[in-house]
Order: sequence, then C-alpha cells, then structure tokens
Amino acid sequence: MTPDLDLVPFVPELVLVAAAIVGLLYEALARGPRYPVHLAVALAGIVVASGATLALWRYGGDPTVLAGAIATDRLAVLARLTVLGAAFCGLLLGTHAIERDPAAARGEFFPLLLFATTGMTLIVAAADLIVVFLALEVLSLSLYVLTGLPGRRAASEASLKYFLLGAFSSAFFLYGVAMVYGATGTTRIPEIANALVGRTGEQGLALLAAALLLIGLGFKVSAAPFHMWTPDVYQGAPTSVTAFMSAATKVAAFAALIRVFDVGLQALRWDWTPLVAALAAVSVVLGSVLAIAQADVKRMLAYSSVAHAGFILTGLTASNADGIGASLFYLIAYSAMTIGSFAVVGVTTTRGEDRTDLDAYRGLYRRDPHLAAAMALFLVSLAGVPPTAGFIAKVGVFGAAIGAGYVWLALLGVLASVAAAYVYLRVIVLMFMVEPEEALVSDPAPLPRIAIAIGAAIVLVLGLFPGLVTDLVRSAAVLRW
Amino acid sequence: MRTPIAWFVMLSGILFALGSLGVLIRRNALLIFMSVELQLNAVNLALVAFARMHNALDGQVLAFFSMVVAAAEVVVGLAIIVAVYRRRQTVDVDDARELRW
Amino acid sequence: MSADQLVFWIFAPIAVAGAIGMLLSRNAVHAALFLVVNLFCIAVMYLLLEAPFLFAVQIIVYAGAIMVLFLFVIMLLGVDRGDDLREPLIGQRPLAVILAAAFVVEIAVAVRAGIGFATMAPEGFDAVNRDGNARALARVLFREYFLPFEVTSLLLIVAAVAAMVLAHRRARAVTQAELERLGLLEPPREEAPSP
Amino acid sequence: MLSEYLPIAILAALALLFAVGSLVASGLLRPHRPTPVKLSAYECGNDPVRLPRGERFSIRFYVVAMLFIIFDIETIFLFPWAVAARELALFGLIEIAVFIALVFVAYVYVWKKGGLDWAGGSLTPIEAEAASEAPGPREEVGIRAG
Repeated sequence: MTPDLDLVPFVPELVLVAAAIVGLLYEALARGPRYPVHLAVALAGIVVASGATLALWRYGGDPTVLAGAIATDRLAVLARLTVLGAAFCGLLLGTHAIERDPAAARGEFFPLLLFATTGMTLIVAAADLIVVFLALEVLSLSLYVLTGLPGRRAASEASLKYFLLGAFSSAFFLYGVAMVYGATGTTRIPEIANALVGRTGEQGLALLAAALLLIGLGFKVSAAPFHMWTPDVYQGAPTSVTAFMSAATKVAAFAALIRVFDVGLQALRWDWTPLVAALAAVSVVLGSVLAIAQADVKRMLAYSSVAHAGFILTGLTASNADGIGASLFYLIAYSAMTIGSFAVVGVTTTRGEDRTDLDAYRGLYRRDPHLAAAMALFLVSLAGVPPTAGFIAKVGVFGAAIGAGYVWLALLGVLASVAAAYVYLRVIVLMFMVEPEEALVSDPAPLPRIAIAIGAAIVLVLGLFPGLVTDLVRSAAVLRW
Repeated sequence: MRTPIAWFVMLSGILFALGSLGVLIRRNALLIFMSVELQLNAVNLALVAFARMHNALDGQVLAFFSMVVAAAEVVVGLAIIVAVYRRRQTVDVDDARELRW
Repeated sequence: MSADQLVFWIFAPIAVAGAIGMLLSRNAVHAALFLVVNLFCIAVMYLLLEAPFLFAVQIIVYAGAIMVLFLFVIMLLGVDRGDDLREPLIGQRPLAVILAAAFVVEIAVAVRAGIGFATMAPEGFDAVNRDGNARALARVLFREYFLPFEVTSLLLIVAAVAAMVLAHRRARAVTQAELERLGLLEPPREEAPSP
Repeated sequence: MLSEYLPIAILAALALLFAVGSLVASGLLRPHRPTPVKLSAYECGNDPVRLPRGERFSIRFYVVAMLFIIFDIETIFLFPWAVAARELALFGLIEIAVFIALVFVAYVYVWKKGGLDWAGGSLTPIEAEAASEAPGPREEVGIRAG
C-alpha cells in the first residue's frame, strides 16, 4: 500500500528546499566572498518555484494530493505567487543590507529566508491541519532567527519577544487542532468539512476549536488584540526582514485562515463570522489610532499593518467567494505597498546607519525626488486614496462586508481609514513641504530600488487597471475540495 | 471499569489554562517559555485522549509531531535567550542581570 | 473505582500541583523540576490511554533532552537571581487568573456538550494497537502522514542553523568589538592566547 | 492492561525508596561535628571572591546539548520505522532515507561551522583574545593570595 505520489503540486516547495539546502551547504563549505553566489542560488530557486507554481494554475488532478496533505486549488497558486514575489523583493533588500554592512553579514540569511518562504508556500497549500501547523512552525522558527540575525541588541530582543509570543500563539493553534480532531476524528480540512456538515446538535468542541484557531492565526496576522509583538518586532528586526515578513507572513497566515475557516469550518460560519468581525473592528480602530502616536516610521507601519489586518478580516466576514476574492486582492495590494514602503525605509539612511525616525524624512523630496515620489505613492495607497491599489482593495472588502450584512463594520472601516489618512499625510507633508535640516543622504544602491520599482508598479497597475487581476482573484476564490 | 475520556480532556484543559496563566504572569523569559512547554504538553494529552476516544492512532501521531516541534522550538528559543543574555551581560553592564521584556 | 481510575486520581492531582508549583516558584531550577514532575505525570496518562510509545518518547525527549537543555541554560544564565514576582501592570494578575478560570469553564462546557462526562473510551483499542503500539503508530505515521514527517526534518535543520547562528561563535566576536568601542575593554594584548 | 507495568512501577518505587532512604540514613547515622574550617567554602584555601564574569560555563556545552536534541529526535523517528521496516517496504525506506539525508545536511553544516569542535583548534583569533582577556576567578584569587 503506497500512498498516492503525485508530486507535481508540491514541486514549488521541493525547489525551494533544494535551493535552501544548496545555499546552506555552500555557506558551510565555501570560502571567500559568497554573497553573489548565495543571491544567485536563492533567486534561481524563487524564480523556478514561481514557474512551477504558475504551471499549477491549470492543474486538473485531484483537489488534494500526497495523502490529503496538499491542496491543488488556485488559492494555493495565487497566494504562493504573492509569497514568492515578497521573497524575491526580500532577497534584494537583504543582499543590499549585507553589502552595506559586511561585518554584520551572515550567509545564513539566504537559506533561512528560503526556509521561511518554504513554510509560507506550504502553509497556503496545506490541506491537513498538522501540515498547516508544521509549516507555521517552519516559517516562524526561520523568522525568529532572521529577526535576531544581525546580533544587535534591538534585534535580539525583538527576536526574543517574537519567539515568546509566537510560541504562545502556536500552542493555541495546536490546541485548536486537537479540538478539531476531537470533534471530527480527522485533521484533513475537507474531511473536517464533511464531518461537520452532516452533524446536528451540539458542536461544543468544534466551536472551541474555531475560537482557538482564530486566536492562533490572529497572532500571526497581527490582528488586535493579538498584535502586541508587531511594533517591537517590526522595529527591531532588520528592515529587509521586516519588509519580507510584513507582507509574506500576512499572506501565508491569511491563506491558511481562509482555507481552515472557509473550507473546514464552513458549516459553523454563523458562529465564527461574528468573532472575525469583532477582531476586524478592534484591529481597524486600534491600528489606526495607535499609528497616529508613533514617531518612528517602522512602528507607524507596524500599527498600520495591524489596521490592514483588520481590513482584510473585514472582507472575510463575508464567508463566500466575494469576500475571499476581496481579501486576496487586498493581500496582493498590501504586500506591494508594505514591501515598497519598508524598502524606502531601508535606503533612507545616514552614513550607512538606519534612520527610522520621522525626522529622517524631512525634505526627502529635495534629496531624492524619485524615492520621495515612491514613498508618497505607497503612503497614499496605504491610506486608501484613489487611483491606487489600496483604494480598490478597500472598496472590495467593504463591499463584501456590506453584502454579508456587516454594514456597521464597513462604516467603522471607512471612519478609521479617514482617521489613519492623517498619519500617512503627515509623512508626505514632511517629505515635500519641509526643508531638510541635516545633510542626509539616501543610499543610491540599485537592488532596493528594483524592489521599490516592483512595488510601485504593482500599486499603480492594480489601482488603475484592477480588471487585470479581478478574474484571477475571482477564480482563485473558488475553493476546490 | 475504564476512565472516562472527559477526565483526561479536563485535565488537559486545566494544565493548558495554567500554562497560559504562566505566560501572562511570569516575567522571566525562561519561565514564560517553560509555561509554553506546559501548554504544549496539555495539548498532547488532549490529542492522545481523543485518539483513544476515536479508536484511531492519528491523535498519537499528531502528539508525536507536536513533541518534535516542541524540541525544535526549544533549541531555537533557548538559542535566542542565550543570545540576548550574552549581549546584555557583556555589553550593557547596567542591566546585565535582567532578562525581561 | 477501578485500577485505571485510581492511577488517574493519583497522578492527575500531582500533575496539577506540579504545574502550580512551576507557576509559583521563584527559583528557575525549582520551576524546571516542578515541570519535570508534571511531564512525568502526563507520561503516566499516556500509559492509561494505551500509548506506551508516546510514554517512552515523553520520557526520552522531554525529561531526557528538553528539560536538561533548560537546566543547562538556567545554569548558564545563573540560578542565583530569582524571578521578580511583582506585578508589571496593576490588575494584570487578577485579570489573567480570571481569563484562565474562564478558559477552564469553557473547556468544561465544551467537553460536556461534545463528549459527555460519563462517556467511556470505546472497546477495541487492542485491535488498533495490533503488533504493538510502536509498529501500529509507524503504519499510520509513514503512510498517511509521510509529508508532515518529511517536513519535520526542515524544522530540525532550521533549529541547527539557529543554534549555530545565535548561540555559537559570532556573538563573542561582535561583543569584543563593541566592548572596545565602548571603552569597556583594554585593547588586545600582544601575548599569545591562553591554551 | 495496566498490570503489565506493575514491575516497572515496583522498580521505580524501589529506586525512589533507596535514594531517599540513603539520604535519610546518612543524615541520621553520620557524626555531626562542624567546625568553622569544615564549613568554609574550599577554593585554593580562600573564600571565593565572586562569581566569574560572563558565562558560568562554556557556551560549547549548550551547542552540544542542542545537537544532541536534534539527533535524539532523528532516532526517535528511526525507532518506529525500524519496528515496521519490513511492512513499510521500499516506500518506507525511501522516506527514511530522505529524512536522514535532510538531517545530514544539518549535520554537515554544524560540523563545518565548528559546532562539534571542542576548545582548542576552533577558536577564532578574536575569540582566543576574548578568552584571554576575560578575568576569571582564579586570577583574582591568585592576586589576593599573593
């Protein structure tokens, strides 16, 4: 009795693991300057994995393969591509950071980033809760290490905080898995759905499971009130890692959330959508309000990330293809904006040292008009002003929430967006209207600018021609199981 | 004759709650981490109890995986704690003896 | 009361007492030892639940490896400083206790609804454990869960990298440079390093 | 079912009894005549001045312990596989080979990065200097004694 071994839907992960292992062995065995080779191996891995993922768009086999562990639907394809894009930009930014500060550089950055990416692509495709859990651990452990990699005090402490709260949340997630297993006798997400659909009467264990799983994933997507780690970790981690994880972790965790709740616990949606709505409301309000009080750009973007987690959750209150599609669109748009803005933060420096206080942005336009324009674009998009991707994304999630009857949530979202716009406008005013005080220089290195250009292009294209991706998103939102 | 499954699940729930309590009230990173280990063990107990209830071994396999994850987590977590401690110990002599967050 | 129930009622209170002891002890070593007591009691529960392989794994992995590593790190960091038990935020403690109690009540409600307090485990686990628990477990593990099994190897690799990167060599090299910059250390002497 | 474990329980009880009994017996039977000299901490004839700065013992112990955990886990997986190896046939063999190969990568990495080297040979120059800089308790005591 050999299990079915259709490895095709698993090729992206195989490629990423292979690239990570080559990188690790290279780091162990090679001597001399290594970063070009590391970068080439990692980029090759990501590009090949993206190609393999694209080929899966037309995959016509079973909905799940490899003993029910891997889903083959288009949600997995689209979310994987987003994660891989974020990893691509993260690699460029990380290489730049290494070039700038070779003394603090570690070659392990590349394999670790690939392992984190593997965990993320695996989690979005996982159709078995235990695979979700293991993938969550692979990505989390890699990110804890990446956060602490520079060995500076702030990074180490951020890593510790991230680790402790991450482990805490993993325990909740795992308890949720255990309760699902207790209620249904399986951890395979489609089988859970079947077991729950036919059932009448008491769902005590399954409801408890839903709450626990939501807590566990809520930590990972940094939804309030489970966001305590976000500002400290985003601030303490190296900016390249922050850029990568702010986008990719959110995509991965939200894709897992969509699969677990909209497939596995679909039968209980009347019970869990109010919980999601409550999380969304708290996140939107807390994130927007606390972002106003920040004087550090990375912290400000961290709180903005909390608010955006709330907006994405708003879309998920509509537990249907509309809601999932809107959330997916939001995830893609948000990834581009957040990576772009953190990339700008990464090159706004003084004498090679990161400057993350708002003062560093005074008069950025005079010093570096392109950089200032790009940052302004990202901030406008984060604020949700047309004609950017952020605006289309917000319209989508609010529409989905209204369609599901959560009008109050959509209204709250609009109000919070207006309040949060002040945060982003403040930075734009600093960049364009104020004269620079010190002789600040922005880093002219090409690699981060490529990442910034990619982000800006996506934000603009999605904002001006959303029709290009709406069909893709809509077909990815139809879950096959 | 035998023991009701619910007893084991309740024991697991109590231990999990005590573990969460430990995370919330302790301030030493090592003790917080030990509380997380307690939580994971409570989860394992529930998994094994449910396996017995369903007359299947899947739950035991899941508990097995969870132990492996716990081991990997311990290695990473303690490495981070050691790294933080060494930094504070040697660079910042003033609060060298604190390990809080 | 059957033998099984007797064993349960001996070890369950010890497990809870061990957990509470861990929560309340000031000294990290004591806390670790309380945790070991708790882990051992849970291992006994695995026996009651007919999972002897996990009993062995629990003893080997947790008591034998994980807790030893914990004690190692406690020794590395020093045992002489107890944890500060003062409240970091006023009112946080009672709130945490209330939350934990609410959680237990919630579990009780869910278990009552989902399982029922009197429901016994079904007969026939011997058939499930055919040819011994380890072998039966292997059949499930290596056939139905082969993908998660391979994924765990990634966890082990990441753990190895973590230990080498964070705890091994470099931390000291950087510290040296930083110490010099801060003027906390005299410049390196010319003498040969000690053997 | 549980009676199968009775011998183990009896053995555990005996071991506990012996350990506790030995301690109690030695406490009751030994002569108890303390003198100040006997009670003083012994370190080259002097009271220890203070604990050593830095780690209380080498970080290398930690790295070795952590490597032990990783390979401990590997063996834990090998055991059930070995018990059912015949039944699992070729598929099981391939699985375990892939697993071992992946963990072997970790092994090669750790080995090449010097995680398995004990002191001596593996010290980087900076590290060796740091080691010679760090004032240990022996040094202090020596100065006081002189």
